[in-house]
Amino acid sequence: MAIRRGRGVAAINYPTGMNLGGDPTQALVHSTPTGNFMVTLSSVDLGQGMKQIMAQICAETIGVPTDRVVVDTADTDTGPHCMGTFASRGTHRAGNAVIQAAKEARQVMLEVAAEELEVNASDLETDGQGNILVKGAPQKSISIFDVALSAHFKRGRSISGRGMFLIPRSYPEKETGAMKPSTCYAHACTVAEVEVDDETGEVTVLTVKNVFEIGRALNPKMVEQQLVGGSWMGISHALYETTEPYYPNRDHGGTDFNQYLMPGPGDLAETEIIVLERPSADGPYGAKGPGEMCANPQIPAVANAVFDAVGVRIDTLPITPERILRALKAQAN
Amino acid sequence: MELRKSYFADVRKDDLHEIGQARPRSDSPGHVTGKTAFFADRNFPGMLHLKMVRSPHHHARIRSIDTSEAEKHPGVVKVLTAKDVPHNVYTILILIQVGPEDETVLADGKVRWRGEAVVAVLAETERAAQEAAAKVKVDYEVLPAVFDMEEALKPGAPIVNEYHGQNYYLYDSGECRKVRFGDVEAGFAEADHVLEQSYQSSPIEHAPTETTGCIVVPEGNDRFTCHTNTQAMFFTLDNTSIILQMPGSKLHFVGGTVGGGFGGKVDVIVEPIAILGAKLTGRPVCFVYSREEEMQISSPRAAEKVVIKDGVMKDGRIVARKVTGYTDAGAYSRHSPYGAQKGAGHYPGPYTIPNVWIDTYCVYTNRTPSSAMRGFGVTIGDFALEVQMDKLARLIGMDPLEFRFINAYRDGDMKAHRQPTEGAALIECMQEASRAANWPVAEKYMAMSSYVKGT
Amino acid sequence: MALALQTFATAKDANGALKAAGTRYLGGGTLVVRAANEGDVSVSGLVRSTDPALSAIDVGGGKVRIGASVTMAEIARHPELGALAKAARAVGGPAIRNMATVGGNLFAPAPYGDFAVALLALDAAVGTDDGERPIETFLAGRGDSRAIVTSVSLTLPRADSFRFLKVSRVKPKGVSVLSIAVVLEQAGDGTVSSARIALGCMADRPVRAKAAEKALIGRTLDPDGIAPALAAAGEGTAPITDPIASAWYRAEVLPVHLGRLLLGLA
Amino acid sequence: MAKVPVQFTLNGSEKAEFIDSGTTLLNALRDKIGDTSPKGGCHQGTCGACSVIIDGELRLSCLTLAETCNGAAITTTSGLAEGGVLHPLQRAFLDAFATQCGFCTPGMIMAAKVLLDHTPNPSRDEVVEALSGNICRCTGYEPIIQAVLTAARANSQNAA
Repeated sequence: MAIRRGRGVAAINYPTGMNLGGDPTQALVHSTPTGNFMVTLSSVDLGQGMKQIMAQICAETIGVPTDRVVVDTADTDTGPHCMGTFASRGTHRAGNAVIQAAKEARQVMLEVAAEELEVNASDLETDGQGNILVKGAPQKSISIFDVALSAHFKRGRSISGRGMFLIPRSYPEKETGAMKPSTCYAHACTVAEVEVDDETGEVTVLTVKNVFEIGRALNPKMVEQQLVGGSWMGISHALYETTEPYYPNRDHGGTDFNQYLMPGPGDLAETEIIVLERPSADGPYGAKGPGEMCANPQIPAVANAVFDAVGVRIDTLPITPERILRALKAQAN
Repeated sequence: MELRKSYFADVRKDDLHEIGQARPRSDSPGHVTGKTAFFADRNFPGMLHLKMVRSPHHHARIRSIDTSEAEKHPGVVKVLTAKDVPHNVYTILILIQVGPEDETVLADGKVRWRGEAVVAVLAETERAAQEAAAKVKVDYEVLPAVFDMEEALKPGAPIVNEYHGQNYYLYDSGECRKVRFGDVEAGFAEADHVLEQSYQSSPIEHAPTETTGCIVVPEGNDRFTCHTNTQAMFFTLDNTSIILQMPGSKLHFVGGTVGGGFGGKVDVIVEPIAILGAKLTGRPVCFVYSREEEMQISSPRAAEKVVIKDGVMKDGRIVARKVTGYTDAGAYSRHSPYGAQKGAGHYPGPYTIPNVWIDTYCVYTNRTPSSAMRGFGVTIGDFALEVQMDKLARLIGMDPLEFRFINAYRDGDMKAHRQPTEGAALIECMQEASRAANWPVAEKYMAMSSYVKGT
Repeated sequence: MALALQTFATAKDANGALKAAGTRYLGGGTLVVRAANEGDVSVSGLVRSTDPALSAIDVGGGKVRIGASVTMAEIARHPELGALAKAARAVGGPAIRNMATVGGNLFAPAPYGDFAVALLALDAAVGTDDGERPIETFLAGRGDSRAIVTSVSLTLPRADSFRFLKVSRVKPKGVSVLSIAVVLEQAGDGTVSSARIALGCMADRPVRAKAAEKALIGRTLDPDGIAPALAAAGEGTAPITDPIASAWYRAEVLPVHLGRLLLGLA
Repeated sequence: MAKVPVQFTLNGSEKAEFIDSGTTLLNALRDKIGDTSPKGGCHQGTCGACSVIIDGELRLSCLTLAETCNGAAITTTSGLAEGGVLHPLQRAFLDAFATQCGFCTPGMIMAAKVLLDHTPNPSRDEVVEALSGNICRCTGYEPIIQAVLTAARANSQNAA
């Protein structure tokens, strides 16, 4: 019996948003009479935390703390159109729509504040704490609470805005394939270290070191959630998962969580996550979509590490103990 | 997790108030107290349960369907077949002109995969619906089926789906989406080594802990509220409107609290038939996939085959790359023609290669239709590309990480699909990985930058 | 027919009710309720018994009688059943172990039924109202059995004579690639004087590796000594193919894992 | 359809209902009693989302018939917070960002609570074992394990 160790590397990029664009998302933003802000969308939070991120984006743009923003989403009677939550598009597309809507609302807010303070709107700034200040004369200020009250009951202004974000659809040229698949790309490089039992073909992933470049970590803890969970799923794809274990044979497809294999809490690799931020030109505060690409580089990194350990290439996913054992036996012969 | 702020600091503003802050998630308190309301956490008086009678065959003609015993079963309120669906065509990508309309909501005359929906039973209880479903009699004439993509593409293979007339999707560019850049054959001729390798994957399930489903409530005013865990509200609403030939103004979709999606809840499968059931019975209807259905009936990530042929120089430069990708769509298109063509835009990976040839095919077989999943069109391609990169590096006796630096794309490099590279950061990711993993590379690679070509 | 549960104070009365068509006995629910949830409409009546004897564990004289309703968790934490704890803990996760019963495990189709593999190696006797039968006989005919299993009885092994191994893909709770239970007696010189080996997943139900048992007699537990037994380990088996592993793989790794278990490496 | 009475305490309050015989505890809790904190992720006993505590033991409510719970004391995640104050485990899950979609969370918290009730200072391996019957598809488990370990530390500090 021998436990053999190996390591492998992989580097990838991933497009943000629907391939070839053409996937719009809209947002509406308005203030309540007391200066809280509602973001209205029809985008879907799948658990990745879209509602929280949209609140932070709106708050940053308006210039208020996040807890003064409420996101009302995924109701087709109230929310304007969104293509949907997929293709790493949620943060990028909806985020841009929210920024546009919030900017419009902010402009009205500043205009009302300017009337109250008897200055030009262009001379005003927000402090991020809920106040509007005159640039260079911060003692002259008004709270957003008071501005919203004034807008509603005194000046008859709607502090609101509309946002729409659309990457125009690109149509591939038939013969050359010239096209614009995406406007921005996230990046990653993963190094995986594995142990392979050369008598059983069993693989243990010891460590994965993942470096992700995601444009901007809008909320670092939530980015970490995605990246840690994605890294786990990548390893899972590499070694465990399929609905058709004997593909293309259709038999023996798993129908429950006992048969559909995924790493359990006792199978976790020591996982290191490092994040770089190169803001994208058209991302909301530079953000790209991190949710999908984070599960990709582990797969080839693990495959390459298995080769490094035992000298056999498994070019078919998943890299099961059976495939490794068959390859080892073929190699021995 | 560590944020390495030293990279790209010159192009990033870090003085923001809310962005970049690890604010607590607003939804977590609901999650930890069990108060978050998922679609199924609603209960409506008189709610009916919908169970689907599914094909036991991979490919068969339906000679007849007899629902009479099922309709008489105690507790059964309605039994639906193809003739009950106003526009019995699954229209998923028609709104963005991708199409095609190659699938029915309930099988009409034929089934093309094991598990295809044939008859919907609506009953007072799940048990009654299950019992009645067992009493539906469908007379099938079993037809030859094909499961292997290579077999499916051979002349004389059983035709999976008559809509297409052949077992592949026909793009405007022909049988595949093509990218042609430079002269790939000249590249192979010039190369010191040529390596052609084939990679394969099997279908993968999203396996969200919450299965796909919806609850539809008739509002009494000709409107229907559909509580759903779809990933795309209007996508679903608009498709339902077409299928049911019903103005979209009659439909109200509520969702956005989803127990995991990963791409698996993009197909518009459960909502149209559940709304039809609610319309025809006047009762609330619940249609939620069982775990077995989620695992074997809901669309998986497609199996893919990727063939990569590379020409590489001894000094590490890849001078030609030819990729042929096959996406196993199963019996119907759903999102697969889109996914296969997304692959064409992704190859040859984040590397600058002067001569590239890409063909991506969307192939039909008699299996569960595949569709979108996290990394759609790219995940399996990246597996193939990055294993191939490892093989190439070893072939020329070069460190695999250094080999990638030599070929990594940088700002301004022209990609095969003729877009200049912008915002590249692959090199910096590899530099940081080199440090984090204690995998040293030559100093010249650590000195490289995505910003400017040439160091 | 809707599902209905009938509860009886004695196993005898429950046995009577089980004679009706479409009935099944409800133990911990992990098999029967699951089947009903999954749409198995062939069962419309569930029968159970609250007979205290079914939940009793009686230890004495080196023997134990375990009521059929005793759960895996109860066995795993019982101070006098330490020898069986590892096998009991091999079943499911914590919640399943609080529900899954000894009686139910005897009926669990492969890849389930790891505890029954242990019971087979331990030569347990399976009790019904009709008396006791050797577990091997019981397992061979378990599909035809209508009588409620009331107990299993066995001689408790010395801790060092009983070894158990479950191999799974997912840790710590995955279903079996295979499971192996071994009861060994060694003579003073270290040679094996008796051996009983049971295997899980090497057929649709637990089976003995009789050829391997025979090949161990008189041998020492070292790589050379066990080699003939490993070579014979697969004799008479028909491993299952399922989503976890193929029959080929199970057959290939059986000798590897049996070897590790015998050499104390597992 | 035969109705049978069931009576038990749920999070300390008495519940009595007439239900259809054969109804699972999961369905009884969700559809009859209105406690939707246990989730139906599989109805097979393979995901753990429906986990509840019955008389101090972790059980799967999807495989438990409600009528077998007469007289039992049942705890669900919806009953953990007292007077609006989160249970230490709930607090730890929040602080550790251990929830994403949240569907597995109530079941995870039940499994963790039973562990800490019996083993106030668990090792990592004990936490892993305690959570092993509960599937999470989002987090990769590590944040959940960390949350449980953190809650245990908070417990032992409070006790000290």
